[in-house]
Amino acid sequence: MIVSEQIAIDHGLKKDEFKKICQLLKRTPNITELGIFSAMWNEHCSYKSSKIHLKTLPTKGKRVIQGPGENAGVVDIDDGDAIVFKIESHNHPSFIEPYQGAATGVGGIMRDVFTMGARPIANLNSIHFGSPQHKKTKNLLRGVVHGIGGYGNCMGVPTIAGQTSFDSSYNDNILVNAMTLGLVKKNKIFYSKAAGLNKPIIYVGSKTGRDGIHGASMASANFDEKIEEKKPTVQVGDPFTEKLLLEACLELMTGDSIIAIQDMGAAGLTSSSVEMASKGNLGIEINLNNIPCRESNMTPYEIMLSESQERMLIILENGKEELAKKIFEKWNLDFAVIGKTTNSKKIELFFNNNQVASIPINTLVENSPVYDRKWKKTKMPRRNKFKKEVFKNLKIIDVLNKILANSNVCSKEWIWQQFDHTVMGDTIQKPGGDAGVVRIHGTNKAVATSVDSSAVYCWAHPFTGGKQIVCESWRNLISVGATPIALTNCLNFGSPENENNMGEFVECLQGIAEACEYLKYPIVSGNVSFYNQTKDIGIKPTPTIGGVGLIKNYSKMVTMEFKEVNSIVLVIGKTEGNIDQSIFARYILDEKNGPPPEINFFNEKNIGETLLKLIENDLIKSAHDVSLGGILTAISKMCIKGNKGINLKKPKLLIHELEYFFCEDQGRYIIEVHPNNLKTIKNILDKNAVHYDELGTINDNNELYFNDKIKVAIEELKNSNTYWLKDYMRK
Amino acid sequence: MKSSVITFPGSNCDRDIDVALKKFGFKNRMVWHADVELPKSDLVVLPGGFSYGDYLRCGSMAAKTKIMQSVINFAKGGGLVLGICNGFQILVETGLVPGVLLRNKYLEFICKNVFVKINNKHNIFFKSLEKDILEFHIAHNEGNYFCSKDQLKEIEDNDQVALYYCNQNGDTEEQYNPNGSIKNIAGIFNKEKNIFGLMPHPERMIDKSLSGEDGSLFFKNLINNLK
Amino acid sequence: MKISVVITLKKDVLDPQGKIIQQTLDGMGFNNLNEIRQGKFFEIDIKESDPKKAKIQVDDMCKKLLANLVIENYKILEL
Amino acid sequence: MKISVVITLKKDVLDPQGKIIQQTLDGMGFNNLNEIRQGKFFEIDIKESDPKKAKIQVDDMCKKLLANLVIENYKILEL
Ligand SMILES: Nc1ncnc2c1ncn2[C@@H]1O[C@H](COP(=O)(O)OP(=O)(O)O)[C@@H](O)[C@H]1O
Ligand SMILES: [Mg+2]
Repeated sequence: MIVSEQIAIDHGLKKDEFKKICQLLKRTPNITELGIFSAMWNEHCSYKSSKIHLKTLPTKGKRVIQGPGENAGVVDIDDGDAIVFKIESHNHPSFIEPYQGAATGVGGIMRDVFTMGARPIANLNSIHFGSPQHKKTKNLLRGVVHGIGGYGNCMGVPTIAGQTSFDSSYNDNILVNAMTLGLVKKNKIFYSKAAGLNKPIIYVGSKTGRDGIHGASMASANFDEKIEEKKPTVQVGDPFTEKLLLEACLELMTGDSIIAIQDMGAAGLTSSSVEMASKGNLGIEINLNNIPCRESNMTPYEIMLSESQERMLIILENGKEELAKKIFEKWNLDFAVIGKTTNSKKIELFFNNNQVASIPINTLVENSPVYDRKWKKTKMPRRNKFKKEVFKNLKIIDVLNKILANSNVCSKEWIWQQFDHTVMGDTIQKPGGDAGVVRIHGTNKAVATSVDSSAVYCWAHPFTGGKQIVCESWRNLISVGATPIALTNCLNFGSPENENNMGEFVECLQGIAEACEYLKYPIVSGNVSFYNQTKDIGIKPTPTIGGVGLIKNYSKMVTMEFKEVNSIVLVIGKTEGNIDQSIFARYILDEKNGPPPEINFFNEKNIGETLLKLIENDLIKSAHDVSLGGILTAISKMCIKGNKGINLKKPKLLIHELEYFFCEDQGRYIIEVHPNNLKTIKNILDKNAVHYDELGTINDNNELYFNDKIKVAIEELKNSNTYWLKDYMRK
Repeated sequence: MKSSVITFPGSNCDRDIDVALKKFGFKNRMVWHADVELPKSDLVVLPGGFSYGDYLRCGSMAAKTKIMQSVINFAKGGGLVLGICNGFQILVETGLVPGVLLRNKYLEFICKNVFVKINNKHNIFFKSLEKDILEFHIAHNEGNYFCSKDQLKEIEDNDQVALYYCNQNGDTEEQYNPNGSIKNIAGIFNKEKNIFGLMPHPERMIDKSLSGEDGSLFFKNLINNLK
Repeated sequence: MKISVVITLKKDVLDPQGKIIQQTLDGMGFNNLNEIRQGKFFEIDIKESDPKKAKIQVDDMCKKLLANLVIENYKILEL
Repeated sequence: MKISVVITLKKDVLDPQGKIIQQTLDGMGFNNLNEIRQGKFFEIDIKESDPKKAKIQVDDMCKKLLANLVIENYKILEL
């Protein structure tokens, strides 16, 4: 077939890009080559719109073993152990086929982690849906939850944390981000860099079918009415085969047969082979007739672009083929030697004894387009002045019940109960707390992890929002007693070709970078997902942070439920009463404008580190960071989980009690302390210049009192908090 | 005491049960599904997980493996067999214990703590266990126990129900039934009570840092009864 | 040749999937349903050109693996 | 009246279940199988005596809930 400009455009390439390809090749590409270029040059693989901005992120730290640039990031957790982790998006496929889209998202991220030699020990996910009233939301939510569970549960990896939100900006473009943590010995990490000439390249896992051809391009295409036509690109996951692939790969990895290994993810065989060759500065030769295919008559084009799941590419040491083959056959997986490394610095493909493609690797990688897109700054919105009258008709208990039942605040138990969160026998903090925690098997150590995003804040002011999510992630780890180590990020935005959306991206990233720098909380891996929109309207900017922290002695881990009657409850960090963009303002007062809460890096760091010190000294009985819904929401959740009541007194301050209890000022935690320790704790807080308010005492009558007068049963709060989602889904 | 845990392709609680058995004094061996011989054992455990992906029907394909033929012979000769979760589903598919396990009532996978009441202590699994009600943990998609009326009568007449789902006081009302099981049944014996299948995972309850410790009671008691 | 098999739950066996699907359809406005039962369908492509022989084999597969006769019935279809 | 529906995966869509079932059957000695594909079967009992109208409704159910047309085909059977 003669490749025309139109065919190139149909592949999602721009006219200029097609011209550049012809120039680089000094000829017109054939259809297979065009397919390869379109896959490698699209946004998803080339990062053409984000590259220059991603370079500004802090990625180094004393525990960082591997930063961005590999299948996943790696951090040191002492004693020769390391944690491999990464987050990835699977947004568009999940909208088209929620079960399979979400399932293959989970499968894909696990492969990224075990490719590096790590056994997955925890999964997380961050999922965002349209308004609950929207007609598609319920089925999408059900499908996504079943898909995540269907894959993760079958793999036997606990799903220990996550995040779920609803916002009408996701009505026609849901977000499904999946994250995995794996455990590896520091000296047994595997990388994707090819090395050595004439080394055998092997293909293992499932057979190649016509799944998801052009899936990677789809992830970068605008979502519009033509979606129907793009349907057949959805892949079907096979978690059972992935489980076998995991065990087989780990078995092969115990020896020294592997030079390089790479999973086949987006753009399948194309991107995996090109990336391995590129990193090793080598060429690669593949005989496509050797690829195990599921369907007959597959063309080179289809084979190269297939996104069939559960496949890996491995470069072996010479002479190890038989050994490897034995292992993969034992696990009933396909195995084939498909080519070798060369010194041509080209990717050369053969089919039926003909060369069907020959492309210099550097044209696909280094010479791929890079864009410095136009972007617009977002102004800081004006603060709202709320008249005191608006508070008058509001009863605090009603407000509290309403907020607890809000779709974004309510308990997500219905979701995480469908995820096996206890398999592997090391989960010591399950979903529903500030962070999930798993022990490092057979040691006293544990890792804590959480995923966070705040699309509303990022939408109101991207720069502030970017700072905020990093701080929130950091707080969630500290709340369970973990020292934050590093993070991964999934950047979900609208079209980079739209100045506003691009501006949101750039400024969120600046905020993220500043926060990471200040908190010494580096970024070790991540993923960018653009074009999240329907027609011309982008989603609210939704960068997601996946944080990982270390607990050196897990007996010191803290949980959020109130523990003991007569304990004193404090809030640490200063409450100013800024309610703009709080759930209280947006949902109760119906005021959607205004600036998000500010971040003060000094306080953030100081308070967090002070709290860690208190935890270290066994002075904290429970802790919970204050986030969506403010102090009262945080305290109610601690009461509900601990089945305890509390007598609350509002400190004598000038601000209104609704502002005090529901504002979302940043950098605050609720802590429970034993009365005998109160003095010591106050001393430490004073010495470290950490502001605190004493809020009240835990009681044993299961009621929440304000100033000894107004009261509400914890049972009532619990019902408000837990029933909404179950009712919504089961009705 | 010697135990053997069978690993099928797709088993994923095999390590967990191995850890638990060893913790309470068993000398455990892992047995690969393709093996034909069962090592000499005092107890054989079929672990949880998704053998063969849970495709077709849970446990259906594991039930046809060669090693299962050895397990069936072992069980029929009076050997002690414990099937946990997927292991229970495999037992049901081989016919070693009666009934079937259907999808959970709301078609939702359920992972949470539940209480179970021990129905019958005249057997090696529960003899002398000090508690009557245990806090266990479930994690399954197909734990909805079902059998015909006649079968149910037979099961009850032979005292084959091992565990009922209940609340912490041992009440077995429908509301404490997590998955729709007939009569709140959580575990079943064969007639001779040397084969025991249950949906809950006692191996996930062996440490106070985990979801609870009642699994420890179960395993400690079992090894004592075996001695 | 290709042979199709339908496997259905026996009448007195509870069908949680069918029930939920019925409820969902009802919620979507299909409220004139008496009952929905879900079953399985297999298309078996077998290297055997004699339909009789093929059927005997498929029958055997159903008995030995595809159906659980405690709760299910099967039917070999001529489509 | 009762209407039956068969839902099958589209041609090029992976059927992990069918694959493993085939392997298992092979291991059990059924080694002349080319392929097995698994699908779903629904028996719908609907309060509607006009077969045409009933079929139109069932068709609608398939499109809206029972089948995911992204990866599946459906067929309304006359059994
Ligand atoms: N937002 C980001 N922040 C930091 N690193 C990123 C980000 N997005 C992508 N990267 C890095 O770019 C590399 C390529 O990412 P990606 O294409 O998503 O990986 P994969 O090929 O495994 O799917 C990875 O090393 C990843 O960590
Ligand atoms: Mg990768």
